[in-house]
Amino acid sequence: MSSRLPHEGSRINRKKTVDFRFNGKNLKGFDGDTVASALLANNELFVARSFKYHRPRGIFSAGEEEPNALMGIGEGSFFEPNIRATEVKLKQNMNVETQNHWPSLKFDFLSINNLFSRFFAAGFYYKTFMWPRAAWKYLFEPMIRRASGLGKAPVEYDEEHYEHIYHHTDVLIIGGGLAGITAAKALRDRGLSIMLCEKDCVIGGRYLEDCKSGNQERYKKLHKSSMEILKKSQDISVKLNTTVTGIFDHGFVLAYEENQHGNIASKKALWKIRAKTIILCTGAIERPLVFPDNDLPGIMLAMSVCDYLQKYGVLLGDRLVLTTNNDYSYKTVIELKHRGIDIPVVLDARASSDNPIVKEAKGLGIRILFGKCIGKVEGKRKVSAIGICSVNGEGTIEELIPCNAIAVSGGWTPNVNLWSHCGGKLVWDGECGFYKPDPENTPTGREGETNMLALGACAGVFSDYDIQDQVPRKINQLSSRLKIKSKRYIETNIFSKEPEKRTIPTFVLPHGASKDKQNKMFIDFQNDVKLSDLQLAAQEGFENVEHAKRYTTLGMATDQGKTSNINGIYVLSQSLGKPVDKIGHTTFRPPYKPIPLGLIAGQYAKKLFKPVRKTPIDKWNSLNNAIWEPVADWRRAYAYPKGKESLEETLNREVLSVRKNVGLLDSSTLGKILVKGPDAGRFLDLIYTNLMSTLIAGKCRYGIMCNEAGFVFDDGVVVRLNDQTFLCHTTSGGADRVYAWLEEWLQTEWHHLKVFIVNLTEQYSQIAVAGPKARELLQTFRSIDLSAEKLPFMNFIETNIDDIWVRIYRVSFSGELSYELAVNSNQAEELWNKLVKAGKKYKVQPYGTEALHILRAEKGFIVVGDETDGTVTPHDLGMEWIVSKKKNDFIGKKAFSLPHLNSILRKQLVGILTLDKDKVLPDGCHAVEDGKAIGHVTSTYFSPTLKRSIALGLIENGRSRKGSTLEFESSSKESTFAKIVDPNFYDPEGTKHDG
Amino acid sequence: MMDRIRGDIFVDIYVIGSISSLNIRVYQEDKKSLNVIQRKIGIKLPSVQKAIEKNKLTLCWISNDEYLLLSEKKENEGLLNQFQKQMNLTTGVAEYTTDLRSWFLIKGNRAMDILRKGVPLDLGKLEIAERNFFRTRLGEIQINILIKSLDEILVSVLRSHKDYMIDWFEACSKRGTEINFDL
Amino acid sequence: MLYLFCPTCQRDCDETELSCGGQAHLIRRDHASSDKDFYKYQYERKNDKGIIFERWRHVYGCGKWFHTARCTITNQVFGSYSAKEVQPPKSILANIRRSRVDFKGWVK
Amino acid sequence: MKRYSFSSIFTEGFRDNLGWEKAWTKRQPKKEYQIIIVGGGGHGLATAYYLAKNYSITDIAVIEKGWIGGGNTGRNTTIIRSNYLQESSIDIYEKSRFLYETLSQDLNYNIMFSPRGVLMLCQTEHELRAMKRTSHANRINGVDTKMVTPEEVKEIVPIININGPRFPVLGALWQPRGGTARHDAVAWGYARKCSDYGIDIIEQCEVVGVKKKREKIVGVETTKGHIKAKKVCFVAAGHSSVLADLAGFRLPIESVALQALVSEPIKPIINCVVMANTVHGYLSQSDKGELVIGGGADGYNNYSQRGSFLHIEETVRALVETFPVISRLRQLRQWGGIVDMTGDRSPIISKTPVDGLYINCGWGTGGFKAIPGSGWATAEMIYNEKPGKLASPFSIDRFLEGRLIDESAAAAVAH
Repeated sequence: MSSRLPHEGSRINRKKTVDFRFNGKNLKGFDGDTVASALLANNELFVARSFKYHRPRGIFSAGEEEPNALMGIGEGSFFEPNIRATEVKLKQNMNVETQNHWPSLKFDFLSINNLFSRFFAAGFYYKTFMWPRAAWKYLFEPMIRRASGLGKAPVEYDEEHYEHIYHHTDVLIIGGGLAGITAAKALRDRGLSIMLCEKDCVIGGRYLEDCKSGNQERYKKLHKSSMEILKKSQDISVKLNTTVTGIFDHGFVLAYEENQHGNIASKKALWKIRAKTIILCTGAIERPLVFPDNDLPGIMLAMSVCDYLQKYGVLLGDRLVLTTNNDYSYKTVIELKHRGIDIPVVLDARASSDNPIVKEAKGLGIRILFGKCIGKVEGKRKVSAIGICSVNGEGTIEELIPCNAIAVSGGWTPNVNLWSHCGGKLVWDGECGFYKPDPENTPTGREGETNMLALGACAGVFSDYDIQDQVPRKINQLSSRLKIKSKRYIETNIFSKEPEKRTIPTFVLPHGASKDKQNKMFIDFQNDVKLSDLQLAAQEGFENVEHAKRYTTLGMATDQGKTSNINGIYVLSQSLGKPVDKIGHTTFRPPYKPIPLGLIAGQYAKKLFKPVRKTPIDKWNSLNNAIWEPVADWRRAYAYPKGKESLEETLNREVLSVRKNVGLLDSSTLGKILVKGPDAGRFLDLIYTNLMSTLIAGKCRYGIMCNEAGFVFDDGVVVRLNDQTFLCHTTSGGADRVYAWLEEWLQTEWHHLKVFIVNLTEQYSQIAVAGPKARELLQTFRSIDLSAEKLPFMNFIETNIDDIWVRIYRVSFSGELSYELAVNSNQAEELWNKLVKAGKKYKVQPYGTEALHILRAEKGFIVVGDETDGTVTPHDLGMEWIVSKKKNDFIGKKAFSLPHLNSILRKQLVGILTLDKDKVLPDGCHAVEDGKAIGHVTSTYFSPTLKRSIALGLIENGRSRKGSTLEFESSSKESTFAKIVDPNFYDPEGTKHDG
Repeated sequence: MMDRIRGDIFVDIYVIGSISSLNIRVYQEDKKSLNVIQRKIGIKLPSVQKAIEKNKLTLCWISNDEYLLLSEKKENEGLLNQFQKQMNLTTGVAEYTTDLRSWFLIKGNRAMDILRKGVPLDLGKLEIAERNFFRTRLGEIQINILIKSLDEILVSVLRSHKDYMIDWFEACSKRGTEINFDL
Repeated sequence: MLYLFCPTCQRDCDETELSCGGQAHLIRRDHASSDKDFYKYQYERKNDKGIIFERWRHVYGCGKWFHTARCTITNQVFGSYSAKEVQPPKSILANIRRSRVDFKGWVK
Repeated sequence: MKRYSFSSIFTEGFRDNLGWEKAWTKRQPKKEYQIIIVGGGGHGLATAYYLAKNYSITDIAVIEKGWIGGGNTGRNTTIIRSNYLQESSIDIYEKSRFLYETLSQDLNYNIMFSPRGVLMLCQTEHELRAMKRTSHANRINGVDTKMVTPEEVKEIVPIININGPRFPVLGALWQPRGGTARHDAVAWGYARKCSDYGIDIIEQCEVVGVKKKREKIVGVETTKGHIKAKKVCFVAAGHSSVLADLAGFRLPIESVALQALVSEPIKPIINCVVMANTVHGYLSQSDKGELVIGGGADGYNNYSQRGSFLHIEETVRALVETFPVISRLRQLRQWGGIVDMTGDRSPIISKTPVDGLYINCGWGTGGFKAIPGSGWATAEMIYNEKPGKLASPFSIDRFLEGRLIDESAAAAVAH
């Protein structure tokens, strides 16, 4: 039974109790507790069910390596599933729930899986569930899906504050243990910026507890002076509660700041760090030995047992057995023994050890058995006894020892994940039994330089003496390599050189375990990967470590195999009869620790999800009931419904107001790109398919741009402002693309041309005044004469409306008399209001993008993106006239000569009139001939003007089909017949644009 | 009158709106255009990523052939007009871009912090001197940053992004989300 | 996340400030060229596993194009240079040779 | 080959699973083969399989420089669909999807094809119109898809936020028989069956040279020695350019890194596959409970499989906006694949300038769904020494002629 001691606990404040709920029970912990320590203090040992067999599981560690104790924590919009209880600080009224069981943790229906585990070996699902075929979808898969998964997803929307922070630093030190602190001290005062990230809420790492316990005055002094140095050094920035999760190219680092101490706003930040050099001081993680029944609640990593004791004053049990293969873990039993806890036996897999720490343990009267290990564990939902066996046998039990806790230690695994993220290689250390950073194959930075240095336990250096000895030296070497002038750093070693603590690389005990025992040995707790699963993978030829991982799911759980990878690799090597270093290891990938998806999105959620660009007339549009349509990043008014109008009625009204009276369109989003210079004409001749250099100042010309493949890419009206200056209008969605396109050609291909390009899209707003009464409306402002003589079609003038400067283009996208007024954007709203006011007596109506589309479709004008889809040439659109034959060169010209672009089978733009004039063809429906699709509808509307359905379409060899009737298939049951005509339904003679 | 962004925030952010400005394009070897700039504006071209201020006129470096001229004084309007006309007689360009951008002023000793939440540049104190001008991105949008001093920063975005920018500032300047280091 | 030096702004740029324009030093083929040459210009790419020369634009900053030499295996960068260069400058090639002894030089 | 079945599992279970054989035999190369397939991913293995199954050729070596299925086959987001716009695309992807339906039974290996439905969202008017066009094209070409309303979308995927506000869902294209499969199992299942046919699968064997005699292929040089063959086919996705270089020609492809990620496993929240092209993200939930998320490809050439964080960020942001409840779930793992993008984003199944040398590449971000169809069509081409009906639109010549197969009208990013 686990419990809390009356005193002790460096992390907790006993004066402040914290109430929390665990599966509906009200429990108490202390301020500073983690959820795990508080649960242990309340004797909650059994806290989870495993993934596959739903076996009872307990808290196994005290940190991020925790494979078992995953919980759902929080409530409502702060509920989070799958959280490691070992990492979360306990908060007042916190709600903690266990997961992956039904109906309850104690009585879980699916624990029945455990009984059938012999049939559920690795990959069994690849071998069955295949008959009958439909059963996979309707029976087997739904069954598997329901059983799998861990926690439940939140139901409510997330209210957390997430944000991203950029930071640049010369040196990033990852980990604030002894190595990290020493590195920071050694690097200071050299003119470098240094950042130190520590995942814990305090600096010090493992040696912090060492210097707090006992009479280690020298340690305390060192720690105190180090803290002072870190505090006062301007060049060192320390971030606590910040875990580095990924290393990317060119020194880009992601770190997750999870400040759990905040009051109201618990902020979570993703730090995007650029570091020139990275010092890895991430320490090591203890790994377990693999033995039969090793997954029962009550079994915990040895150092974690000690951590709970020292940090939280929590005991895993009062009768604890240690099973180990190394000297380090003796610390745990010594600490426990000092507090009067019963240690019936220590089982050491080694033949002997003469390390002083072992002697110390012996001196305390602890019974130590060398060459022994655990052969079985008794207990149903928690440990009640162990059976001792010899390491070399098949596991015959020699002695049964009652106990209620087991500390296990299989040695330490350097925490090398981050070393591998960006190209660092690892080498196998056969003596210690772990992978460590290969100093010959380091991660590299932008210039190909070594940009990471591993120090301390993550590099396989474990003794405090060695760390304090080596770190300054390595930092000095680094400094000289980085050519940082300044002094060498020297630190007196306060630690004494001790006899080396040793681990013998044993992994699975007993060595000759019978099949029956092997079936109860768990390697990966969370995914329930057993020793026998890995053996099966090897037997079936999944020999490559990646194959074995994927076949058995070893190391693929949320702990990413932090405690299981090395054991798994060992088992694989044994099964294949190959040395471990020939097996290799799977690739470590970011993130080191799982990070919330909301954090990755950062502040860019909800309102900030994506920028919405608003026109200067947006406010008016929004006050006047506009429905919005996103066009690239813009929001444009789609239509302006009035009262109880249906959308159809609105569009009708808007279209007819342009045809009969006058309408106003906010077309501010049109791209406006200024092209200026002595070579501007030449340049535009290369860009557009038609001639632009011949355009006379004061006139407008419609132009089309193609890409090199010969396909239409954008279109718009080009205006020649003066000899040297053109203003090119583009589509709304295409402005940025066209601007980039022009710059690209100018800078990278035709840089000899003297031309400048300025994107003035937002300097000017544009208002279209369209309809037979447009001229009358504008002439109510006395200052302007807009007669056809003064301002002919495709000309422009600059003038004032009242005192507002405007440039008026006589262009028409509706076929009606129409003026487009360019105005400085700051005055656009004012001008719009004037036009609305002046237009009242002409029954002026604002119209939106949909009415605009109907109006242009009635005229057969194309819209890039509707009539074109990136595969359409000007010729396909019936616009041969816009492709200059005179020009030597322009973008797309070569492609027009390619065989396929001249094929007779190309689709050509036509008008389509349904025989039943009320029948509007569905969007995108296809024309069929002999059961084959021969084209499709590109735009289709009910024309309010013509009171009939109209459509444009691209039909194979369409122009030669004019006059014929085609079948359009709109659904599998129904066909519509329509006549192919010229794509110009309204005023084909073009008389209306003069009013 | 400038609107201040309201709310419990850790810097002062003012919505300025428009500042009179011209985008200037000029070839470094074009003596004639350079002459016009020198004669009319009286400011020599700033070096890379710098801005030079004189008489409430600030000339900012955008690229080796592009500059931004800001005028924070009404009296300069006539001068700007003349300059624009003369400049456009050369092969250079001077176009009004007053209406194109929306400006904000960030004030306070944490002014730089707020930008660090969206700008991928190194805005560490050692690197950033006064009168620096940067064009870069903030989140998803392009931004111009004129560092008047460490606690006074002028930024601009496209006018269509104004509301988005305000929302961004509100979200990123909440008190309690200051960028702090521990120890 | 690349960090490339913009020769115009004289500073390093985060990848998010840039856009890549693919293989550098392509020679444009106009209407007078053969279909085959046009195909090569328009579609065929070296796509080397190793050192490549490529185009980038500092789109969120000065707006200028530049070229870089980069290794597609390690992402090591050997320098940036003007987009007006028709072939990689000697200094860049020398820089590459310093760390890649087997580098055969730039091929059209 | 020991047959996999419920009863074999039962029997084996009772004898500690000691009777299972190797899924495929590990072979060393012989001196000569009738056909060599370079690349032991899904496409290469499927090609070998259909050569054996449809044409009874088994004197084949599949050589793989790493481990079977270790390239993009084991790194994708496992989506299977055929709701394409262009006829030639529809033909091959639908053939492929059709073969997937019975692949588990054909291979006697449960590849877990799960036709849970694919939903392609329309979030702008423009996208809606384009998608309607695709749905008509699908129907005419015999692909079972239909347009569904926003309300129906919500019914199919209750966790979706259809109201935007930035990009409200305006409708979706629904392919009920699209879905997912277990990617590794596809490679393993093909490998096992190939091995059973007597085809040699040779892992850890890299091609380092191509042997030609007067522009005719005679064999390949590998790290395990010289292997002769009169017919060779490169099926190496992102590494195709490297092989082409050895054979002395260039390809119209570029290799870029494509990023994907999974979340921690959670109980089922989404049953079908959802693709949102406007916001660049796609999402499904694996049988294990992980959300499988894919996004855009990097814009620059890369062979490092590392790629950038930027696209992960964009994709996740879009999906959090579309499915707000996933905000609290955590990213467990991210990885990159090297994808081979062609000029028109459609694949290449083609003869090459070297006689007897064939190539299958250019699947870009969408190769997994095509594995059976692509293998089928490539086998047909190799056997007949010329592409059949499925493959012929995808020849390299199409770029020369301007005969591009551009799907961009229907799908801006997605596959």
